[in-house]
Amino acid sequence: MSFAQWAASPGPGVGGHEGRIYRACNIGKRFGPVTVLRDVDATLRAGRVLTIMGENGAGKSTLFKILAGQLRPTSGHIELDGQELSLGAPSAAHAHGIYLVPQEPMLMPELSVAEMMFVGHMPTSGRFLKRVDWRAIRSRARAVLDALELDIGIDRPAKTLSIAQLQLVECAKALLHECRVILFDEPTSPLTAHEVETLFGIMRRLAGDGYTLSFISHRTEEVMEISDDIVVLRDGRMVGAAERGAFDRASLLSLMVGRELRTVSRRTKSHVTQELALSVKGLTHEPSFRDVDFSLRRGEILGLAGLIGAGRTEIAETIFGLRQVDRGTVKLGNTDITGVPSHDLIRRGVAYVPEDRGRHGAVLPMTITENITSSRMERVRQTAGLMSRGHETEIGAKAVRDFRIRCAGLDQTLLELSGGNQQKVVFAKWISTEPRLVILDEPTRGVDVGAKEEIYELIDRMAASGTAVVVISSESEELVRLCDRVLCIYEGRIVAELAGEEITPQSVTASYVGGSQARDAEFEKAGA
Amino acid sequence: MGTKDDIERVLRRRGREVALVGVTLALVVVLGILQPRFVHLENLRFMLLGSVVLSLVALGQTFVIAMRGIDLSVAPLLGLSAMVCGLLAQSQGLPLWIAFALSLGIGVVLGAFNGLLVSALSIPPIVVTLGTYSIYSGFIFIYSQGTQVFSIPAAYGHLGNGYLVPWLPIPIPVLVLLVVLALCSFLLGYTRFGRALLAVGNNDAAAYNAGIPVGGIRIAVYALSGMLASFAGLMFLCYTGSATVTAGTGDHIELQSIAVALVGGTPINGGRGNLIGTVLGSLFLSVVLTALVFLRVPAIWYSAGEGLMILATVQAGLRRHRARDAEAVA
Amino acid sequence: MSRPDAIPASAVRSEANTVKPFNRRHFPLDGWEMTLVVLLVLVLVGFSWAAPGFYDGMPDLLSMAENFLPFGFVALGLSLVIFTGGIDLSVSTTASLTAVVVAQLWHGFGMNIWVAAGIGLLLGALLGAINVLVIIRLKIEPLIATLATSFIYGSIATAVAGNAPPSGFPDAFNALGGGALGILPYQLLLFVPLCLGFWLLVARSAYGRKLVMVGYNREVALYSGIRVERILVVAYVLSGVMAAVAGLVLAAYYSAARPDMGDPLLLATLTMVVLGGVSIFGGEGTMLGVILAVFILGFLRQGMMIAGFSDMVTTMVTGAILITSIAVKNLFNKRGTGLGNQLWALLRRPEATGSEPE
Amino acid sequence: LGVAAVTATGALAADQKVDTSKRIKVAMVPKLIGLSVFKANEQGAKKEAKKLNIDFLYTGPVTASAQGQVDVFNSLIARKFDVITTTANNPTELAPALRRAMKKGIKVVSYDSDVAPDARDFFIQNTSYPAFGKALVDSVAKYTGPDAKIAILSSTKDATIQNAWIDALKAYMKTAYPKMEIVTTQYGESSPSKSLTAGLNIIQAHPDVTGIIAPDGAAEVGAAAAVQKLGKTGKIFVTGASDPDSIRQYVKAGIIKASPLWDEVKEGQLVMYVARLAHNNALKPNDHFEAPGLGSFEVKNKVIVFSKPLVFTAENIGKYHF
Ligand SMILES: Nc1ncnc2c1ncn2[C@@H]1O[C@H](COP(=O)(O)OP(=O)(O)OP(=O)(O)O)[C@@H](O)[C@H]1O
Ligand SMILES: Nc1ncnc2c1ncn2[C@@H]1O[C@H](COP(=O)(O)OP(=O)(O)OP(=O)(O)O)[C@@H](O)[C@H]1O
Ligand SMILES: [Mg+2]
Ligand SMILES: [Mg+2]
Repeated sequence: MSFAQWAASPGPGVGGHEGRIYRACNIGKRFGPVTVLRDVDATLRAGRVLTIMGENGAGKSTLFKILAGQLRPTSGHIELDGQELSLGAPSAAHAHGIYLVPQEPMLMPELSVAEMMFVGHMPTSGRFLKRVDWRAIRSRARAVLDALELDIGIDRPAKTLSIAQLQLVECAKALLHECRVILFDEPTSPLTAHEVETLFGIMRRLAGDGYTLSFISHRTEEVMEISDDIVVLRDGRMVGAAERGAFDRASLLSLMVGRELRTVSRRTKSHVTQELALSVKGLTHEPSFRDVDFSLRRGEILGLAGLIGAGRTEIAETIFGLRQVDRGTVKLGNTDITGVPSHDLIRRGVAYVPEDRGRHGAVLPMTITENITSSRMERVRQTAGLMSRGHETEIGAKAVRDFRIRCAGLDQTLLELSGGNQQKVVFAKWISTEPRLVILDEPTRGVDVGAKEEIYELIDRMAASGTAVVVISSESEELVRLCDRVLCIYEGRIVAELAGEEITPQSVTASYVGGSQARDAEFEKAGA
Repeated sequence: MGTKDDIERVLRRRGREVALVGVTLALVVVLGILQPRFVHLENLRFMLLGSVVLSLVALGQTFVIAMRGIDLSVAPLLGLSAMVCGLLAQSQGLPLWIAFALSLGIGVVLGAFNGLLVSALSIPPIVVTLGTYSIYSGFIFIYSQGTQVFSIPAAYGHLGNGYLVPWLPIPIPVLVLLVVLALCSFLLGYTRFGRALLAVGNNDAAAYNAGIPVGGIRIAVYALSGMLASFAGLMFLCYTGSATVTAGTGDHIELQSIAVALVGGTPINGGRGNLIGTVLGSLFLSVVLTALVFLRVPAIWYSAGEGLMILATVQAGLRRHRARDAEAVA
Repeated sequence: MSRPDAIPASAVRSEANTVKPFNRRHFPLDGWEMTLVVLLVLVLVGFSWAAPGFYDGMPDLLSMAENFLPFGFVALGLSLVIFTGGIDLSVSTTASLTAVVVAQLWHGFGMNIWVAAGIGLLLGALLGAINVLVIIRLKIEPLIATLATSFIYGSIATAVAGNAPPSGFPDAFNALGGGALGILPYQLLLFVPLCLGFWLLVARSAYGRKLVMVGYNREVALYSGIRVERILVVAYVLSGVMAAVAGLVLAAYYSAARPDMGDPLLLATLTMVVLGGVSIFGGEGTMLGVILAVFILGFLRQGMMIAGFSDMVTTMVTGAILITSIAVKNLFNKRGTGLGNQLWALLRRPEATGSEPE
Repeated sequence: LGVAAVTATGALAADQKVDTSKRIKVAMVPKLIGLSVFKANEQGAKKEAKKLNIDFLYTGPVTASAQGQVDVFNSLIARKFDVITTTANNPTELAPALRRAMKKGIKVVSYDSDVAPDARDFFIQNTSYPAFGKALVDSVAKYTGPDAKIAILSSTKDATIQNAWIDALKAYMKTAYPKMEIVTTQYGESSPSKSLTAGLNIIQAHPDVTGIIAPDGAAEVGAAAAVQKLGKTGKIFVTGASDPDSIRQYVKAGIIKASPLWDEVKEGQLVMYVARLAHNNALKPNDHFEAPGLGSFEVKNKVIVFSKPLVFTAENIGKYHF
């Protein structure tokens, strides 16, 4: 019984999923001298969703990788239905019906979407010559994507997908296989509220069908919504494990970070000045966006809201000189910077924190310090063309302190850091150039609450010091928390502008969902 | 839906092949007008024949490159197999079918050794095959003791030059190539192994996580490449009727096979493989080189011609490919 | 269980670590370079002891370097290109073409040999520039681009050389290849400062850092405002110039110029760069490692030949050493998670196997 | 007067028995190891070395590169060989290394392909260039007729010895067969496959060619194989410079009617004999000597011509095996 059949069947309750209990028993994991998990005990039950929570670097992904056979525990073991399991490779986990949706989507650039979904598990047909059954692959892929309401062509090369689309395809993959235990590692980070709802709908149906599910997320609302059980990790230890009812938002957060937290709320002070920082007129880059007009003052924080694929990243990249301008102008203060390349913009005080840290943000095999100084090496003191090592280390150390990057040393590579800490390095890399204009693309993607709050405060402080900030975010709460003004982008156009008290999670979501409803209506009209 | 759409789809998906066939034909026609002898059946046949050995090697190379590897050791493998089979045939009259098995065996074993080094010790393929290039070249010397093959039994010559049946004017090596191409195409397009190797070429970590036995696939692909190179060595022996210690290495067939695979539309970063393109690419190369002779271009410029051809076709292919990606997004 | 203060432990921890020496790309004594130093000592001591004739006094040992330093010049330039994740297959024909052009300028046009040599260096830069132009403008992979240009340069070299390529340069020029100042061969006197220059360039200059960054991840470099194309241009042009230097030194060494003179350079230098620890995928590695590898492989070859091994065995052993050394390196790579890595960690920190300290 | 002097000393040398009391180390360095012709030299040299109390070493590079040969020379110098004999990949590149050897008191004898004259003590020339050029032309002219169109398939563009032969054959052709025409010159780079392709291309592109002169081992075989493949046996005739084993089947098939070379085995013997004499300082730049079993030889300006061309034909090829 595969998901494709399930998706094609009229409804839930097809059965065939005898209950599965998957247990991590006293798991410990060490990477060299670093211990990342100690005595973790977690039980995943059939029909229930177990959520793992924890700060960045708490060891959540490591636990999942152990459960999925990608890593071997240093101590402890895992059990499936009371039987001890020894998983030598992911394929062994698959054989036992265990599947992991990874935190970072695994890109197979040259494959088509349909093929990517079946990698490693191609259905075959034929009696003597077992040949790959392309027809089955296409139809089943189509069915699953339809069930997830994903509008992605199955023949598109994977390299043309955005990161959010990839993440959704990764989730869809899980559903194709005959797996009873599915582990979702932060699937919702790149998703919008609407897509999260779709995914949760699917997860609920799966749970209803008796699947055993587990889930990682930093977003407490989501966690409270979907989980049946919750396990909280801190520094590799279990600090809490109970049914959802035993927690509330505040207690979860304090467990995770080990301290009380202010609740996220609308910011109170605005630092907007009269001085114009950025003005964009009629900016167009076909086919991503058209005729974008907006301006930004020093000290102002401007949000860009929108669905995935709305073109916000493209707008940011175009302003930052990474993409061609088809039409329109961009002015920084009073100087025209249309088409000025990024290295020049950096010198003029523009910074862009990209959304995909692995692909664009940081060089993972390089050290923390090297990454931090890479945004402007000129700021490292140089004598006769040689960079001062001492000064560079100073810059790195200061950034590590300021941004509370959790690391064992400045010459650790980013490969050895958790996702959230990597994001902090990327952030530090750009903010430490002390820019006049910052564009932040999903600045808190995969960042835990504690660090999130720190980043918000930092953004606030930047604005207070007169920096103009553009924040692209798919989390409406984040925009509400941060922004003086929010522009809603729909299919490459600004469709709404919200300011001050108008900015509420509801209004932000409504503005771009409204856009999509308008489109649906158009389609209906055209169809009729 | 309609035939027009079908044609469009074929053009889009098989653009590289269509383009290669197009330029090859165009070249043949132009040369045929300038020099009627160029299009004589005889000459066409020899241009085909002349590309068989390179095609076989390049097919193996295509698999390896599609898996995001590279195999430099194909040249000494070709030489080794030609030398071993040739010397045994020359001195002992080794039956052809044993030579056949022997050449495949040599290739599989030594190719798999490459794969083992790549997968088990995680050494980059270019480093492994650079090393085994030297080592396998040494084997040729050790085996041959510096002698060379100058005559082969008639059966070998027939395999390299003859015809299967009198009424079919296609030489046996060309038929052999077609059969190998068909097998390879099936392997790449319609077997789990083929798709898995492409997955490894796209992203080996992801492939591993998806349950693919990456190490095993690697070993198998290098074994396959070794086998094809080694088989090409036997065909080389049968076709030229001779073998010296520098067969393969002296002709830099490792570089040529890479060039031809890339000309055929397989990207150097792997993830895709175009086998028909590879064969057409080596045919194109053969036609270009022959055309240079017919155009009375001095011999020293042949390799420049080869270089320009590579640049031109790879460049043209890139354009097409980018256009296709853009189309897929829209 | 929560600590009263709000300062995360991580901040404190990282502060304590800022004093740690930051030496990854400078002089990584704990890394691969140390292994190479040991290997070099082994080679020198081993052959001096086992192969009579290998050590015949310091002058002889030093002059032995003349036989392989041309590879060293190429290796310096080629490493830059490999650091960017590219490759330059045209180094051999670039060297040959430079040599024959310089020889013809001197022989055919009666130009002063040193002026001609200067033009040769410019030619090397030009050929490198053509390579990088093909790579950047036509967007062709370095492997295939330089393969193609190497064919083209080779043809031109053969054409320029003609039927009887010039030979018998003035002695002053020949000294560049075979002469010595006291016991120090001119080749070595040229090589050492170049090594220093390239080492500083990669390890200490902003350019070097950008080079490594481009090699590891070009997209990130682009998004960090690095002018990737400039970095590439410099790398390929320097590679061309160094190949030209090698061509000149070879011409001086042989006192002759020939269109196939550079042929042996490519595979051997590639081996040196890789053995030096530079990753063929770009980014990783140090110049120091490459320099050490030049001497290791150079002396190894000379030593084996003197010990009476044939060229064939020497070549095979070189291949085997390349594979084994990289295998060993991978097994014990600090960043790997392989078996060797775990063994290594165990050996270095036996206490880590015990119970968790807290 | 000069002639008389030469004969006098020559007679003296011939009378003297070679002093073989001291065991010496002699190396033979071919262009590359792994070619039959050089193996044939080795065969003869080995035999002769035993007689002359010589510690014999056959060693060379794996590919035909000057760099490889120089590495070998350097190691031989370090190992204190007494005599180095070599056939050079090219005349100029090897010279500095050999001069270094001579400075250290090592005698250098080149054979087959010469190095620069000041970089060796003696050179054993296979045959005289004009004689070989004549033999090549005559080997085809008899079958193609005096007004034939001829193609040349050589090894590389700058191969010294091949170029010398080609010059010689052109000169001879001009006088003996003025109507003969050379329509194209191609290069097979001493590679069997490239030579074959080049051979096929010549025949396809130049249908009027009736003779191919291929003065290189691989080239001659390639050209003959091309003729056979295209079914032009009896219409196109091939000659060149190849060892009898390699061309035997084509001689039998009638594609090669005559093909000049020299006796490589005997040449190897002579190389050792000269090496011994050179080490004993028993040979002057202009001299005359008798080598037992090989005949008597003239030394002219340090050059010894080994023999007249030996032309293999269907009749005599059965006698030669190398
Ligand atoms: N391969 C590795 N080698 C060394 N250390 C590692 C490795 N992988 C992870 N770590 C370390 O283990 C710790 C836990 O990492 P993990 O990825 O499990 O965190 P996480 O809870 O998923 O965090 P995030 O929310 O940021 O994704 C981190 O401190 C990280 O630096
Ligand atoms: N590699 C690509 N090449 C061409 N077009 C692309 C590519 N990736 C995305 N697009 C298109 O560009 C548009 C904008 O995509 P993108 O996902 O960057 O928008 P976004 O608003 O930044 O979304 P996100 O919420 O992920 O930040 C979409 O129409 C998308 O299909
Ligand atoms: Mg994680
Ligand atoms: Mg985006």
